[in-house]
Amino acid sequence: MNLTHAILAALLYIVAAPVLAGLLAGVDRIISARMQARIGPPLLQPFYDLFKLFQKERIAVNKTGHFFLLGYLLFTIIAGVEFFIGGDLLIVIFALALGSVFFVLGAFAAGSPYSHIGAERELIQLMASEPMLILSAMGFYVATGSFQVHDIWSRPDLLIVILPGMFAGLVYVLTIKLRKSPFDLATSHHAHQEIVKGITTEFSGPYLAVIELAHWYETILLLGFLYLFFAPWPWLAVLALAAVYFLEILADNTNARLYWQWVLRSSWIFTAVAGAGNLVVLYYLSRGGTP
Amino acid sequence: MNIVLFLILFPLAMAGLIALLGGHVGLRTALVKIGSGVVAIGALVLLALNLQGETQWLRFDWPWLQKAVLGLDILVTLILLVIAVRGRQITVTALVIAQAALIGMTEFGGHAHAHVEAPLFIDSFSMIMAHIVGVIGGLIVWHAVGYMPHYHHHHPEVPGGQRWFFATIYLFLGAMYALVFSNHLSWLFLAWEVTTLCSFLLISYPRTPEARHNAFLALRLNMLGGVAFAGALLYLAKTGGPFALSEIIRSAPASMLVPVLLICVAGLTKAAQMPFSAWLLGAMVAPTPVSALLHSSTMVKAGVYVFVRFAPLLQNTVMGLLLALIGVTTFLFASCIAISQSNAKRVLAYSTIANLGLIVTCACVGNPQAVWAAILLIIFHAVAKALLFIAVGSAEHSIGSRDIEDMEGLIERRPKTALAILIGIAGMFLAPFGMLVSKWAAIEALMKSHPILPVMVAFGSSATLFFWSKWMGKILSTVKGPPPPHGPVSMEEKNAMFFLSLLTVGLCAAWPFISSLSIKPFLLSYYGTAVELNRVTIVIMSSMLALIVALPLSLLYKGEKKLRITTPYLSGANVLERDLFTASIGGTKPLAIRSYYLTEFFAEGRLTRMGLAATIALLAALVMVVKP
Amino acid sequence: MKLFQKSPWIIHYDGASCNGCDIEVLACLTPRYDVERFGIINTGNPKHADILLITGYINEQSQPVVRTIYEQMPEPKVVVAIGICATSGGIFRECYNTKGGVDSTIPVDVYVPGCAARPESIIDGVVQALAILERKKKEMAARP
Amino acid sequence: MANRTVIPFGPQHPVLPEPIHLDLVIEDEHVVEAIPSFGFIHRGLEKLAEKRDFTEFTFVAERICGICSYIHGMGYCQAIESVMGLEIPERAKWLRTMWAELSRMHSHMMWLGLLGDAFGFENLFMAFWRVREGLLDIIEETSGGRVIFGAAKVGGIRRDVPDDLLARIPAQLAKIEAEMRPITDVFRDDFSVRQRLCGVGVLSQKDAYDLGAVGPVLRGSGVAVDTRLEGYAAYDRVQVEPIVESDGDCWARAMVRIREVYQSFEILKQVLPNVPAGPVDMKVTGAPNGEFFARLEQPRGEVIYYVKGSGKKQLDRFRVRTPTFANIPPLLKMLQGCQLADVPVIVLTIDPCISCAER
Repeated sequence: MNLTHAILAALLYIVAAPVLAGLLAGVDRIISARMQARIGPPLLQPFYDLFKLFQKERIAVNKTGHFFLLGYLLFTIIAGVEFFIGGDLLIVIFALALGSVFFVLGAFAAGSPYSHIGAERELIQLMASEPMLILSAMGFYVATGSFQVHDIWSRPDLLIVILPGMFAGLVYVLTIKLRKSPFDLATSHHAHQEIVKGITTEFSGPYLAVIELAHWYETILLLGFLYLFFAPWPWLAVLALAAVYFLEILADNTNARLYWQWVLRSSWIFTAVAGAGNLVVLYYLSRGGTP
Repeated sequence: MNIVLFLILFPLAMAGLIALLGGHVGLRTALVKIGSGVVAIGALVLLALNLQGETQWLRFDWPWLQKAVLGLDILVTLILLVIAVRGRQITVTALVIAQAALIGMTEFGGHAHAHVEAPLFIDSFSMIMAHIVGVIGGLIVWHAVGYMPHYHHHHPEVPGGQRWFFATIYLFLGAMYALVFSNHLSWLFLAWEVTTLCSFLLISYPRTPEARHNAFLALRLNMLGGVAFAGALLYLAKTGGPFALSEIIRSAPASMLVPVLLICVAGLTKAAQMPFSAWLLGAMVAPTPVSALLHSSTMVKAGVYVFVRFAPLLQNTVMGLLLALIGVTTFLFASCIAISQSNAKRVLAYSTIANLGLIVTCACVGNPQAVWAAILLIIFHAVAKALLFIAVGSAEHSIGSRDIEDMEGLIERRPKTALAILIGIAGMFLAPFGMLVSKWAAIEALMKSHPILPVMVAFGSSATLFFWSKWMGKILSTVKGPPPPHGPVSMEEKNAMFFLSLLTVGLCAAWPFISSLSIKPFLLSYYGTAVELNRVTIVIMSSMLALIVALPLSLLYKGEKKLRITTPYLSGANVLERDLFTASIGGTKPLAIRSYYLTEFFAEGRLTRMGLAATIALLAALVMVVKP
Repeated sequence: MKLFQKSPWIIHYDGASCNGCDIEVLACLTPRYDVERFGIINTGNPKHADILLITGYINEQSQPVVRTIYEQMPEPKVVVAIGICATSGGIFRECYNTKGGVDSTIPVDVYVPGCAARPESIIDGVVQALAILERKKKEMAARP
Repeated sequence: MANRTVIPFGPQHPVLPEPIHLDLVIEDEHVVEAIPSFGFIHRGLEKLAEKRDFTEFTFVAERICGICSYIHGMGYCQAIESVMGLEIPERAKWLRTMWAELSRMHSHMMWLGLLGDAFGFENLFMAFWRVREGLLDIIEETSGGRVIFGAAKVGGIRRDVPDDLLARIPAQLAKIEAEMRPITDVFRDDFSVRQRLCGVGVLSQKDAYDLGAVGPVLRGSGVAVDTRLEGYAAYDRVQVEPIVESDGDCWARAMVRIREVYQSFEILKQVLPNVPAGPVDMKVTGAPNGEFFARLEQPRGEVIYYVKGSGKKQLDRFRVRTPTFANIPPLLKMLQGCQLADVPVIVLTIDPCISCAER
């Protein structure tokens, strides 16, 4: 990928990702509402919410907390840009983690109990989801011999065929990342939660909007991860992503929120079985069955 | 190449000088300070003299030299024996005697003693190690000058012995230099034993029963390694194998299985790998500079040094894979256990054990990229860990506790110390700082070996994410108003923190240069190939670093004037002061916010037992695989 | 675009009511009334909310809580007093510990009658609040 | 050394529709200590009885709580009627029974929805409240109010229900029951729901008894006590069996309430066809003189009304012992050693009606 292409891809991601994710959030809310026998909000509701939040008064607990949110947004965007210009998958994952750590630090800095508990839970979720993300990069490496998104992208064969475990694992972890039940520990899009709004409790108005925006960028990036499994067949990819997203909404609507122990244990076990299992099988297959 | 000799001998001379003249406080302080400067500058001069990192050999025509080394060996063994007997330590005594017997059989067993033409040498890897020892060690000594008076002020029960303390530290540094420059295995072994002895003396410095116990624990475990090392020497002598490091590395892996394994086991003990990791945790009883020294630039680094040296022999062998599994198991378990710790120094200790595990893993995988990652890990870990220990020591003095929970809001109480800790922590796990760069390289490199290794690294590094982040969060969060800090931070402590912070940040900007200037020549000389860096990655990493450094500037943005500061959300139960809320049964209650330690999920005892069992099983497997 | 009219987020607090209005407020969220059609979300957190719905009158103990919640909401914000108790104290007006309606403690913008207030009238009250929210937004922007 | 977090939980908290406050002491997410605090919605309405005419006070009694409003009104009236020795008409008794059961059903369904919400199952909340609206329609048609019926009256009921309306109700109820089945099955079978409820907040039979638990909390711990067996109103002529679960955990308490909803359907099937013709109220003259305890089964458990009059239009003393109040000590027992995530769930499983408890 040459420089012009890279810059174009980066710009496209920066501009198009929030639009796409906002629409997706709108569809999400409508489908959720329909599942609950409601009409639901208009499709553009997430945008109304976002722009409204930007117009609200700026209030904060202290002068430093929101500075970290800027880091959250910036590094999530950087992770996405690195991904969509075809860069190193591991760097993408680390940049994404860096962004999340900034978010968590912002919540810690507020020094308020609910945001603190939310931050701790967010860290648990990070710990639960991180191995699977790294493992998926490893899976791509074993399958294609490269960590570069560009190389993986341009492979002619369908990766889902040899990496089904990785795909399943990523879908599992996506539930955590999208903050869907049963894994919406740290914060939730719904109102009633034992820790109020958790990690976002102390952030309001424009700061909350920044968090939402960063979350949108993150969503598109994660969907990009899943896209890689179907890269040669774009239509199948779109179909599969739609199915996955629908599945997430369905899970959100048919599950209670679980305990952190359960979230951590299950996602590590799932990662170890589906992800690592897939990896080891591939490893032995590639060596012609001889250990 | 006299600079090499100077580097080894100067600290030894300083040790002698301080031991002789150290009774006078002013004189001693001056001596120690000058010494630390010379040590650090000496290492830098070495760089200036040998910028290309060519391998150079030092030959000596003095026949008595080998006998002198043997004499010193006997002396060290005798001292150890006296310590063991006086301490009524049966195991240690037995180990010392066993080691003496092995050495005796090597030297006097009538074997044709292998002649080593160049007992000392220098290549780009020893230069990197020398810098770590010199610059970081020097800074730690400088810090100790300011720290030790505080330490004695806070611990009046500890008898003053600063004279011997500083002498031992210089002896330690000298031994470390000797270790990284030795080509002759007997010389290396001598230096090895001196570091063991010095670590014992330093750990037992507080003279408390606990310190004594932990010091003997360290001695016991390290003597185990010493015996293994001596066994390797005997084996080599009996089989007529080479005694020169350079020759061993170039020989066929199959012929060297036994001695390499034995020395690697010695390396495991020194690098505090499971199942030998207990001593490093016990070593915390010593004053902070000792911990900083043991954890960053000396001792544990001596352990991983031999692994990196032997990397070509371990590459693609079952032995290498098993040793790598020990390393990665240690990494995973130590990282998980660290989550349950609230004592800052224990967190640091477990993190050291974990990171050394990662280094061992990379070295044992042994392909060029893995070794590249291992060396980067050694560098970044040394800097960041030294900074963390020093900063935590300072924080301990100003808040009177080494518990992480007591560091709440340190950013307001001691902004500079807090910043130093934050930089150190960021250096340990955050992109784009050093350790993360190395971890990234490590995962790429380990993928070329068995996939179970990087998988375990992935799990372990997510655990590190948890405990480092919550620590950072604790420092940043302010719940109560800041209580006044007590005790000033000395000039020397501030200097050391400042320079190490600068180094931590600077090294992440400079790592591509370090890689091409120092590590690449080393890999070329070992493997004939080297690692090529992806330019885009470097650009992205550098821009991330620039952003992190620049982000605080956003605080200057003047639109923030419209910000209304309000109270935190306390379910509406707020009272005017921010840390109080309206409580049940009348009155108010202070808020308390504590981090999660997940002590049931990541129970220290259970995980330690599991780690021990796994690593002991792996060791047993190693013995099965490597039959003499 | 009048964004505040399209995305009003509410928070509900029970000053000292009999529960009747509270469950009717919650009923507004549920399928039959489905206020999310208008973008209304119950946030449960004063820092995220635009509209404060208070049911019940104010007594000694709830007064500081109501004040805190109101103070913690970012501008522009609107208060809707739901039910007759919130308006004037209603049937409990003569109780010994009453402070009166919600307006005894914080400024109220919309009064919703009823005992208990029906979901339809609650929604109507919120809709009236939207215009006020929009006006306050303009005032806020006009302020230096 | 323990790392203990001390935080306020409530009064304003999204999972609590009503203000209650807990000083929570937690370690990681284990609840070490939970100290409750009340009084945020104390109105002192018992004192109001001294200022109001005793017939007029029925309206106040109905507003002790907006959820169990009807039973409060009915209980108060029953107490006054007993003091004054009034025997109310049969039709009024049967209609009272009908409303009492409708009120129990709407309360339980509301509660089931809220519980679903407390453990983060929003869909369940919506589903229960959607079905509950059908019930509220019946209530509105028969009494005129949705949550506060305004139907109680000393000496009978305030307004009669037309017979054709009564005849229509069974069909409506059958529809609601059919809609409820699949939703309650979720409670019974769903994996994540059972994870959150089974074994959580266990209250042993002995503790439940010793600490004076009432209602579904008591029955969920295996004690068969139901005040409806006392036979007030028309309960002496319908089949009522106490519904008992033995586990004593949150799931058992939820099951008790679910089964009670179905039981109420059965009771209504017995009540509706049997409502006799006749007047629905009687003229009340004079004023209460004397004192009386009335015991009724509220959705939340046994409620006790005490009235004392001395021949004046105003009562001397009025007192309610509400079930929530009785269930607080068991609640504290249940909260010991639970998880932070369980706090709202456990608090909800006593079905706290703070308005009742604080009056």
